[in-house]
Amino acid sequence: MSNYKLNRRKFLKGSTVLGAGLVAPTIFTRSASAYTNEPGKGSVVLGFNVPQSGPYADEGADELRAYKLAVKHLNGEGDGGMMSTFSSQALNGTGILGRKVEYVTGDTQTKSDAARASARAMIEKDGAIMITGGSSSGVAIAVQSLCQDAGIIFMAGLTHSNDTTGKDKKANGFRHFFNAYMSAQALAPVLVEHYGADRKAYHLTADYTWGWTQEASMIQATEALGWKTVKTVRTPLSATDFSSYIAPVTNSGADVLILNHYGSNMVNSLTNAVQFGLKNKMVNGKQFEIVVPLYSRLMAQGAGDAVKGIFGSTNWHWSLKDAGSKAFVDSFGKEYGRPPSQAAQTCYAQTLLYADACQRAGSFNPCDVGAALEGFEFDGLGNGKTLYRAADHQCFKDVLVVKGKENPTSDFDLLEVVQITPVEKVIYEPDNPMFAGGSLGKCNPGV
Amino acid sequence: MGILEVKGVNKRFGGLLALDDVNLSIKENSIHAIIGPNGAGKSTLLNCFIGKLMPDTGTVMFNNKSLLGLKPYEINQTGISRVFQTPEVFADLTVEENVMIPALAHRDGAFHLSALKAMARERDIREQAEKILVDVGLQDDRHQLASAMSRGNKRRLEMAMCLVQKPKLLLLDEPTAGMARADTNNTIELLKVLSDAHEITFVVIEHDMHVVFSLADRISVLSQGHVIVEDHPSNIKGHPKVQEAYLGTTETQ
Amino acid sequence: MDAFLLQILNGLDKGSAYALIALGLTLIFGTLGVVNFAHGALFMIGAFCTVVLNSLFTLTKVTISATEKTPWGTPLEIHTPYVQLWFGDIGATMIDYSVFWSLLFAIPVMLIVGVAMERGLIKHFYKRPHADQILVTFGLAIVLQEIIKQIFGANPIPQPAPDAFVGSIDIGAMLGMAQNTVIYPIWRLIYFLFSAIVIGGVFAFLQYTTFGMVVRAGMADRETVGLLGINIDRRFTAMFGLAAVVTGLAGAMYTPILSPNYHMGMDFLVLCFVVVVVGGMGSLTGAVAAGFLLGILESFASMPAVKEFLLGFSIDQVIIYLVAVIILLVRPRGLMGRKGVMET
Amino acid sequence: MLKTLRTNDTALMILFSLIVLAGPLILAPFGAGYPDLMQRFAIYGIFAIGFNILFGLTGYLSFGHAAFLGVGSYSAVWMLKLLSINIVPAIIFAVVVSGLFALLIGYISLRRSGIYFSILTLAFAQMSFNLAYSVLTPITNGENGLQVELDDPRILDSATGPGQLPVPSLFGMDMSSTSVVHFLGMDLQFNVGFYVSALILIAVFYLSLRIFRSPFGMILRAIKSNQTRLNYTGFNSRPYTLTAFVISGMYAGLAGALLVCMDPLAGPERMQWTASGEVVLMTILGGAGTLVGPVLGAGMIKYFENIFSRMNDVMVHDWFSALPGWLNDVLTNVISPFLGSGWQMSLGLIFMLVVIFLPGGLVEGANRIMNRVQRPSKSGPVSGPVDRTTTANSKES
Repeated sequence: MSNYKLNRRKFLKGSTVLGAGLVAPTIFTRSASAYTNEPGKGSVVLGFNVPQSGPYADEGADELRAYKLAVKHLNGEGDGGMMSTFSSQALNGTGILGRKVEYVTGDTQTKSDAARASARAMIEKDGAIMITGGSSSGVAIAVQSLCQDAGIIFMAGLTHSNDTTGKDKKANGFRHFFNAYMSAQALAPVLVEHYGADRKAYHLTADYTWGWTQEASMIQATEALGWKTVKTVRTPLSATDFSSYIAPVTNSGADVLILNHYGSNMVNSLTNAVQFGLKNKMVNGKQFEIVVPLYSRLMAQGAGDAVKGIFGSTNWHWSLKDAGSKAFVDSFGKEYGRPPSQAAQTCYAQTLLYADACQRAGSFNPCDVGAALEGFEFDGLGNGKTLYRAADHQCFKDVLVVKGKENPTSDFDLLEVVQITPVEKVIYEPDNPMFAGGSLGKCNPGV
Repeated sequence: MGILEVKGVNKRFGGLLALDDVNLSIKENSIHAIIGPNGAGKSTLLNCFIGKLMPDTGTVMFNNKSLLGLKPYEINQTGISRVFQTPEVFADLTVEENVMIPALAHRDGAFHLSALKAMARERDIREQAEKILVDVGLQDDRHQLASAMSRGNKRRLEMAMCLVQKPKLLLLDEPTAGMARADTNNTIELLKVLSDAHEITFVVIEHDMHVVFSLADRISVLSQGHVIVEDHPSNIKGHPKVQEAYLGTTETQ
Repeated sequence: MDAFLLQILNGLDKGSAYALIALGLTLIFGTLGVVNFAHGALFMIGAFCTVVLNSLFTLTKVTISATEKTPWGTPLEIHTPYVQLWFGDIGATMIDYSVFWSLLFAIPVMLIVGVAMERGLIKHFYKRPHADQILVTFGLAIVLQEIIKQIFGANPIPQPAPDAFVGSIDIGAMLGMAQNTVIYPIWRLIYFLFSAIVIGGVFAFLQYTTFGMVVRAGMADRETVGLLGINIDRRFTAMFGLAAVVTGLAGAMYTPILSPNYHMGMDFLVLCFVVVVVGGMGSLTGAVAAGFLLGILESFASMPAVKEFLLGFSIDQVIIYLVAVIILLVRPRGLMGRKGVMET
Repeated sequence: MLKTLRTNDTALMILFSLIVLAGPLILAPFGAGYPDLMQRFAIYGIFAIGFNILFGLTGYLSFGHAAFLGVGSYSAVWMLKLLSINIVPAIIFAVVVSGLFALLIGYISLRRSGIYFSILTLAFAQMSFNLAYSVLTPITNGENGLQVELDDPRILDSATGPGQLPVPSLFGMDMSSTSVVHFLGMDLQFNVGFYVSALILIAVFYLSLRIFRSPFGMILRAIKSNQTRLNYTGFNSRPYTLTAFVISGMYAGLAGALLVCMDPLAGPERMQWTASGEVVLMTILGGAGTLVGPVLGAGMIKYFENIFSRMNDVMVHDWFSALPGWLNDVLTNVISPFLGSGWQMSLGLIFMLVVIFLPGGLVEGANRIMNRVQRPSKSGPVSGPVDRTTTANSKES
């Protein structure tokens, strides 16, 4: 049943002698501890597994900044950040359950293989009790299932695919970030409000799982409000020049282009679309529009002027004025001289949520921690009132609809919040067809 | 009936008629030389024997079997070995291995996987190779890399690689080209010894008259793609047609 | 028809990038015989020449505001570009046209990079096995891109085209077709023209100058040319520099189309090897032809109509490689390859 | 002793086996003694050994070998999903499927040689990767990777605990079970999966040794040396290269199967050209055409990828904590760019340094150094033939 039958800190004395009387070795056995990597008295190790090489390296670097900041705050250094605004006040700046928080880092390379290798090193070598981070759904799903097998809690970083808490959900995995379905539900009403209900949409979609779930979610949400879908076209992940996909849009009769792209795909397709003059085009007597369902400030930076006036959604933005966001932006800004990205916020929040759950459960046992997180309602982490739903381990919170700013004042000030869609508008039943198939299974404490 | 029968071979490259109705009959166990001035079509003819070129018309029969359309390794497997103009050996292998490879090809055929038998257990192959290396006088160098050999020794090695296959016919393409006089004489001696010791037919394509006249039993003279004379060496020397062919080209040079 | 024309334009545009990079690569790879995995890095460095120049132009005088604060609590910094500070409106125009300035900047930089690479490293590897060349150039490529990453980060850095060339023109109307059917971005047309000029220039240079003659002779038979008492080594160095410049310019001009990032070289590397080999080793014309051919085919493969014709199969995922396989199976040495070059 | 090793295969085999089996003990001081990395050392060692049979012996540079690794992985996961969680059928099936795939691709690609061959293999592998990522998602599960699921049929042994995934095992021995021995202040981790991989590594190493020493191996080397000559010698070289290609494809498939047996998830990235490039680099780095070189190269690259990438500036700071503060800061700032997110920079530098100073790779370099050390001990100048013998043999040790 258990997989990583190993514990480094508690052990029974064995009788095997290895080597010619050099030393009487002690053999660990699995019955020694209650769960994988049970921490000792002094400290507890968290594993921060983020992309440090490859296209998402900057996003990974920002995640790492947030993690380091969270560790500081948990250990009682610095100004405490969102710990003071967090509705649960179980954390007190003395680490987690009285143990000092230490961390190890690794590079996912945005490849599932490398991410799992790195996570396994954290579990097997460093005795990490929780793994968190990542910047793509493929990696999140891969590491989540690894943690399930290993009996470790996985607190997902940036992962937006429906599958992470849909058909690939796992009992040991938790996602704070929002997903494609929520993006679409939040975005569609705003789009209809600004562009009207009589619109014809053309989808360009990155040809892999996340892109498909994003596309399906957008089609469903927009068609429900009266839009029509003219065409959906899949683009290869490796594409760098999207001209040949953009060009046919002009004569397709569509008056909205929806770019279901992320990362450098999104930067390039949006730049190309703007170059082809789509933003200034009139079709069917209406102004042609472009929509990017999932925005990230870092990506917006890469696209430069092209993002101006383009609608999208985001999990969080530093310009929010609630107490939690302000405390976090303040703390992060002082530490690093820049505002945090949405990836940083989700990672910071996940670390605090995990620590808090341990504190409330009074244990590091993944099953106890999981139980403490399931159905947990909280506030003050920047997203308003939030629920960690027990049925699929997805957080439900308000979603931000944003727009590229026309007159940015700095490199960071690229997006403005148009509307905060309340959580009721984006929530769905756990058996929603887009999330169906797969089950959480049982929590696995390892050992 | 000769061992190698060439009948009515024509080969045209664009506007140039490289081979014009070539007929040859090469007797078994003889040393037959094919000579001719530059551009006479010697190499083209040779390439038709070894499967590198396909004649437009005509036949090339070896032991009553047509060679046309066969791949180089198939031609080798019928019993024809060849020596290249510049010695071609396996530079990264040792001298002994260079000889063992053709021996294996002779024993096992064009493709054969001997279930990963260890090389060390190929005793008979190794013995054959060593014996031939004694014949060509390379027995002391057998553990050297072939790339470390002198040109003359590479030529010896190449001869050994051919002989170990016990070929019925050995094609030599200008075996002494680019050699110093001493090396050339050594090669001639070697060929003579080998010809006496083994039952092999030699076909020598050669430019160097000295070599041809000291070796050949019979000579065919090729000029402008055509065999103009075929006779015993002593009759070739003063032959007016041959002089005309050589002098004619000398003038234009 | 209009869709067809659009894809031809797209194909020519893609093709001109492929052709330019492949031209540089084939000068090094097809003729000097060096398997240069650092070639993508040259393209990337060229692109970053624009980034560097742009950030030099926009180097800002920072004044710290006494009163205003950033939302994250630190004092607000007010940035004014020095160039604008010194030259006023002319300075602003200079910034606007920085892509063109960066071409002037990229030529000496790429020349230095290319010559330094050849003299310092590649020179010692002409006679070494291809395996060694692969390892050393791959190592170099990694080091170069990591340096760029350390300096500029991993995120793409947008480089706007000059204002005058932003936007698109209606080619369809110019050709007498209906209005608003064939609209094409100006900068892409400029890129196409630019690449035509560079390709033409390189060909003319190799065709009509003595230098070019010697180099071409050297490609065919290096030893003989060496025997003639011509210092072919120095010319090969120059050629490496030339290849670096061509590739770098391709990168610098491409920045408004593709925001440069540190791994863009690796993204293009494999593609360019495919283009060069499909064109045929040792053939400049082949490389250029293959670049345009693959660019155009790639564009057509992405048309929805083509995918529908193929019952929904995403041919655009594999088109380049599929075409490469077919060409190499039909023509043993690619489109115009020379016999005996890199065949063993 | 070192000299005998270079000539005596039995001694080499024994030493190799001992070193591999003592892996947990040897690697622990280097921080690499944990199951995942040790398994990777062994598995990528297998991959590189197989690649070397093709590239090292015949000189044919395949730039698409990752495709066979990926095909092996996907077939093995399907076997784990459909038939049994036991790894034996998975491994056998993966080797067979990747062998067939290699036969197909090799048959087509080997019609060309040199760079044309390389690009053909690259093209096939890239097509496999692109399709696996998108179009073939029903088979490969695309971006998310193919995994063992709770609702898999698993005909032979469907009964597992409720809500828990089974772990790949060898007749009841879980690949992930580890026993830890405390030894000289280190925790030595003895992992079942590692020992399964290690035994297979030793077996395939022995197989490759036999291939190197067989007539088949000699003919392959002759192909590398002078293929035209070989054809005029009476050998049809194409079936030989194809055999070598298929064997090395099967090695890759075996490695791919083992990867998912140790960690049951197959992602498409392992078929990307960078993965193909990685095995090329491993082989060249260690020494193409040498026996142990590829294993060394694989170990080196995986060590950098897994250990260097995990070092962060806090750790560096700790290393120099004994030094005065400012010196510590300076050293940390100098070293940090090469660790953590800069691990690839270090790897790139290592590639360059190795190929500049140790041409021919690590093994060749070691040989050179040993020759230099040995030479002064001999009396008088070394005679030519003896010297050349060493070079000839050293190519194979």
